[in-house]
Amino acid sequence: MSEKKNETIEIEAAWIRQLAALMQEEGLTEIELEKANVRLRVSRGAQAIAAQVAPAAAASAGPAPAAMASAEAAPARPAAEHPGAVVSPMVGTAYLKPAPDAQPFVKVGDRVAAGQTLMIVEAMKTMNPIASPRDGVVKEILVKDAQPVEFGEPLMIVE
Amino acid sequence: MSEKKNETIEIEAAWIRQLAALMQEEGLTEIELEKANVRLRVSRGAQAIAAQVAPAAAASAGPAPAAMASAEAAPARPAAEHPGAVVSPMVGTAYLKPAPDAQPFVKVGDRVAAGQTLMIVEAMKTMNPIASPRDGVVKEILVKDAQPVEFGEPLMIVE
Amino acid sequence: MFEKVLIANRGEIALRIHRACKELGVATVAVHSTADANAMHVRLADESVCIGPPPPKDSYLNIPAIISAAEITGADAIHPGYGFLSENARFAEIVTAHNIVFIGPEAEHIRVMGDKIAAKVAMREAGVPLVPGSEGALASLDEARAAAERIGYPVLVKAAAGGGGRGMKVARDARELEHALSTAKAEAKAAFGDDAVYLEKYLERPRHIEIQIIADSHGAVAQLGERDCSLQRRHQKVLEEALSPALSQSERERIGEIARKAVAKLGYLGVGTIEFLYENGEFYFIEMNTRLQVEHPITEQVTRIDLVREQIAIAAGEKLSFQQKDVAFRGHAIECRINAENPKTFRPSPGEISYFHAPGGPGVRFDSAVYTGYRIPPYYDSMIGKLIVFGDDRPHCLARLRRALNEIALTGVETTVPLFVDLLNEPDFQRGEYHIHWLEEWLAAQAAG
Amino acid sequence: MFEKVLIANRGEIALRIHRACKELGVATVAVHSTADANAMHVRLADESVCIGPPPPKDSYLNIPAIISAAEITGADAIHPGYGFLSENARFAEIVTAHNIVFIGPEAEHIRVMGDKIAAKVAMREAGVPLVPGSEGALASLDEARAAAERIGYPVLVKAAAGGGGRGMKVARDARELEHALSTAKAEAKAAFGDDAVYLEKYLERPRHIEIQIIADSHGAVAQLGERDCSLQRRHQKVLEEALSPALSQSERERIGEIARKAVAKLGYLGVGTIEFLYENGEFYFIEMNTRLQVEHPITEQVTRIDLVREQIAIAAGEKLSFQQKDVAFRGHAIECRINAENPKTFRPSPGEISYFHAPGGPGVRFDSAVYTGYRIPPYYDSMIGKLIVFGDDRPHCLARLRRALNEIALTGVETTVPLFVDLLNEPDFQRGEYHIHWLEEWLAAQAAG
Repeated sequence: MSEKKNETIEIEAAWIRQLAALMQEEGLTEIELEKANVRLRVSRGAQAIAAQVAPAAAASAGPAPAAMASAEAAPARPAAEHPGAVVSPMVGTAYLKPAPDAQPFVKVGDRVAAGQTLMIVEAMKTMNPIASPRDGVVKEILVKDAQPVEFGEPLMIVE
Repeated sequence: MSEKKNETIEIEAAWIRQLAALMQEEGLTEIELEKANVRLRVSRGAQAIAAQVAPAAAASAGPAPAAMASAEAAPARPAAEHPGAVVSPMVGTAYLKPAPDAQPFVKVGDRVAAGQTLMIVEAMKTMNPIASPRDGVVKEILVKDAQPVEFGEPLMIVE
Repeated sequence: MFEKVLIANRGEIALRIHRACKELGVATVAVHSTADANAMHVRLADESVCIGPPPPKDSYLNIPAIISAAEITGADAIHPGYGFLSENARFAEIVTAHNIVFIGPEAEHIRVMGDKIAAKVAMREAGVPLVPGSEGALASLDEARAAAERIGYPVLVKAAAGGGGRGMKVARDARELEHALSTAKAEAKAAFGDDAVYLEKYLERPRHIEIQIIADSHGAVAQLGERDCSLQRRHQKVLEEALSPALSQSERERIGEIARKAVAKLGYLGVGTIEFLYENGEFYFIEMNTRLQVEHPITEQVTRIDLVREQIAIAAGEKLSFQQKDVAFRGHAIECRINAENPKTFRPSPGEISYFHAPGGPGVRFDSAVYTGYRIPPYYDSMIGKLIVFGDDRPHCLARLRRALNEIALTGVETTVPLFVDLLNEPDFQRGEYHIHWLEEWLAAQAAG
Repeated sequence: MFEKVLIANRGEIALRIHRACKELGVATVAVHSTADANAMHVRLADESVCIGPPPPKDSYLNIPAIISAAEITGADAIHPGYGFLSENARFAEIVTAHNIVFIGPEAEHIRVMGDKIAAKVAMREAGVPLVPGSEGALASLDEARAAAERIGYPVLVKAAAGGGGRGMKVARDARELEHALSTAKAEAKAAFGDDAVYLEKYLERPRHIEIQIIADSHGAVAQLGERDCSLQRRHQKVLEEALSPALSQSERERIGEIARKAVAKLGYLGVGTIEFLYENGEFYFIEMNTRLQVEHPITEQVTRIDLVREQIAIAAGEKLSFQQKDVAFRGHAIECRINAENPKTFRPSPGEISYFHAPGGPGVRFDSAVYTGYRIPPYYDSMIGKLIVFGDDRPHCLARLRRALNEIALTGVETTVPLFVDLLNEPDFQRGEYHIHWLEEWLAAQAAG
């Protein structure tokens, strides 16, 4: 039985069909699968994609430090693209409270009005209030108090 | 049995046929499969071409001399893959005639028998007769008399 | 030595600084615009901070953003590279005021050298030769004749209130001077309502020769020989050589010593470059650049001194690792600035580099931040790499340059590689006989067919 | 100089030779197997000829095919590189018989140095120190004692008929000698039916030190200092340094002069390397390689002499471009052989390099024939590149090596880059304290966890 199993690739053929369907659904170009002593790589080539994929692959598979920037940036991206995201207009330090012992400007679940201060980003000793761009509800606060933030970094989701 | 299994590639050939069919069905360009000490890579078109194209493209768009090798090789390829191609078994100089003032061994349209001398490739002062691999008709002569030829270079089409 | 250096720049120079820091065991912070999130120096740096959107004024020239980035990352020094904020005295002051070390000279020296007139005054006082001219306006033809005799012909008559070439006339001898003087005066009167004119030495086909200097905070000053940057297009250097094929050894030593003494007198700190026009054995000061120069690697190749490492060490208070007497020149080096431009029209060609393979082998250095898959952003300059080639002598260097140019594989955008290949076939260039107008004249002739 | 050189090799050395030829203005012919049709040196060469199928015996070792390729392309010289036919005296003779110049020594020298015993005899006659031993078999314990006293302890008792370690015993002092002698004799008798034994100096932890020599056809001979190649795995060099961190200046001069004189006495032509074991201040000849060495670039970096260019020029009958007195060593260079292998198990990892970006910047040279999209054929060795790093001194070189290793981007296959990163963290390596067994011992310790 095990001999016979090793002489046919019926199971693998079924896997390939499934993977191909998954690629289609998810818009992928390549899947590698290693399982039960079988290693499978299924790919649907497109030259353009190959070219785009290359640098990212190089960065992550290359020696350690190269991977960092993209690894750090990756999780931020989805939140930044969220339609309700409020992003930092500058590099600095985010403060959620007007003073260390005060209450936070807002908390998750709060209803806020357009123009209302959500937090402060301090840069070069200047306190820059971050105003809500819209009326809505604070769905998520993405930074901690006193956390350094980059330009364009998502701070909060307000919908 | 296990000895026999290792001496033929019947099982693998069957796998390749199956994988090729799957590629067709699923619109894939490449499948790699590793299983039971066998590693297989089946690929069609796009991906394989992309790999070959990258260096060639770089070469041809780069400064001149880099382009040459691939440019020279390119026209040879289709003829080499022709099922009736007779390729040179060595580097040397091809001679179509047994002597400078003699008639050529064969000409286009001639019917030839397997084993019949089609031409000579001279290497290091040694004359190596090129025998027809099959009975057939000389469809095309791809080299000129006294032309240098590479290993694997198509010399003639005999069908 | 510093713990962590913030690199306030982008492209190949950001990578160059990163490399020097890593070799010194110093951590790096890359700051970048959103357009440069995938840049190589960002990927290689120990930390990176996005400081703003693509326009330079909002990111690489955004002083508060850069200072904030230094503060949140705890960087103890900032290297400004070249361009951007590197010669901004105010930036140097602000950095210092935040208790961060500015890797460069003192703000005061940046300021003086950034002011054309103040720079000339300072340099003259420090014994550096300027373009000779009459002191102030000329009262009479006799005065003009006397001044011209002193300066030496040809001379240029210039309107004191002038600009844009109006009121400027060349006189090649005493006979021409009278006519030039009266014409220039008339033009000046008509154009500026003021007929005051003065005389200056006229340089017809000068070369651009610049001296690399370096000084530490312990009083050591050294000059590292010259670079010949005469091949220019629209005042942009295109190809540089070290040493110059035109200078004699005694000229080299003379101008080097003048530059070294001037820098010592100024009390300057760090690396800098004094630029001269050179004609008929004489040097004339143009300006001083108070920063690392794009073409610094050719000096590194012929002296084997790592300028960026020395620069950082000096800023950290260390002594120069060598003395003037240790500076020896060996071989010949050439740098080609390879731009993403059409090699004939020089139209920029931004876009994605679909394939890149650097030239290699002995004597070849390629300082570049591009890679296969890199997209050249349209917001910044078009330089994609500096090909730096070293040879035992100039002919060997040229042969190696030719083979290295041939090896570069770069597709997806147009590059100026073919320009350099053509240049190598040009007898004038092969003989090293060119001047600051040569390249533009040659390009015009090429274009004319 | 030659018109056209055929390069009878593949990989990085084929590219290295191509580069030297192009810098000399010489046309190149690449010969290649079908597996190497897309190789970089094939793409860059002026002409290329496919000489056979992938197996080396049918292509790169196929003498008639290579001679034919030279004849049909009209090449006037053949460079054999290293490996393959480079030390095949018959090939050198055949090449010469076809009125083509063999770029290497005369066949006779290849033949002598290829024969272990003949090489030792020739070297002893030329004044090169061998591993000292008793002349012939030992008749008695007294004779053994006398020989051991002369040689100095520890000594190795070896079966005259022996091999594979059988009949070999170490004696560390006179007391141990008697027992070692009787045991070795008994083992030799049992294993080979012959109890004849002899003595040799026993080297416990020697270093591998080799001297680069070069000689022209006009009688000039020079030695270019040593390389330390002690870091080996299974007799394969892994990392090389020039100069050796272990030699004193007087030792360096002494062995260099011995090598230079020996080569002069032999009447040798071209480049060559004399390999020694080194222990406690003494050198012992191992063998002479009559060809270019893989690790030649580190000598090029510290001497600034282009060995391949000199080699080709010598074969063309030219004089050495320098004299012994011009040879000066500056700085420190290290070469890492980067293989497509798992860095722990050293299992080869052929396949397609899906992405490649070479390290760059000052002091870094990467001699490699790979590129993005290159498929490493499974038929040849697994070396994919030589990372050669130069620094002002050894610490600087190590710092630069670390940063360069960090910059290499290579995906699709496994490489030994991580091995070198680990090695850089090892105190023994940092101090330069290692010997020919050190790497294998270290790897075993690493594997044991």
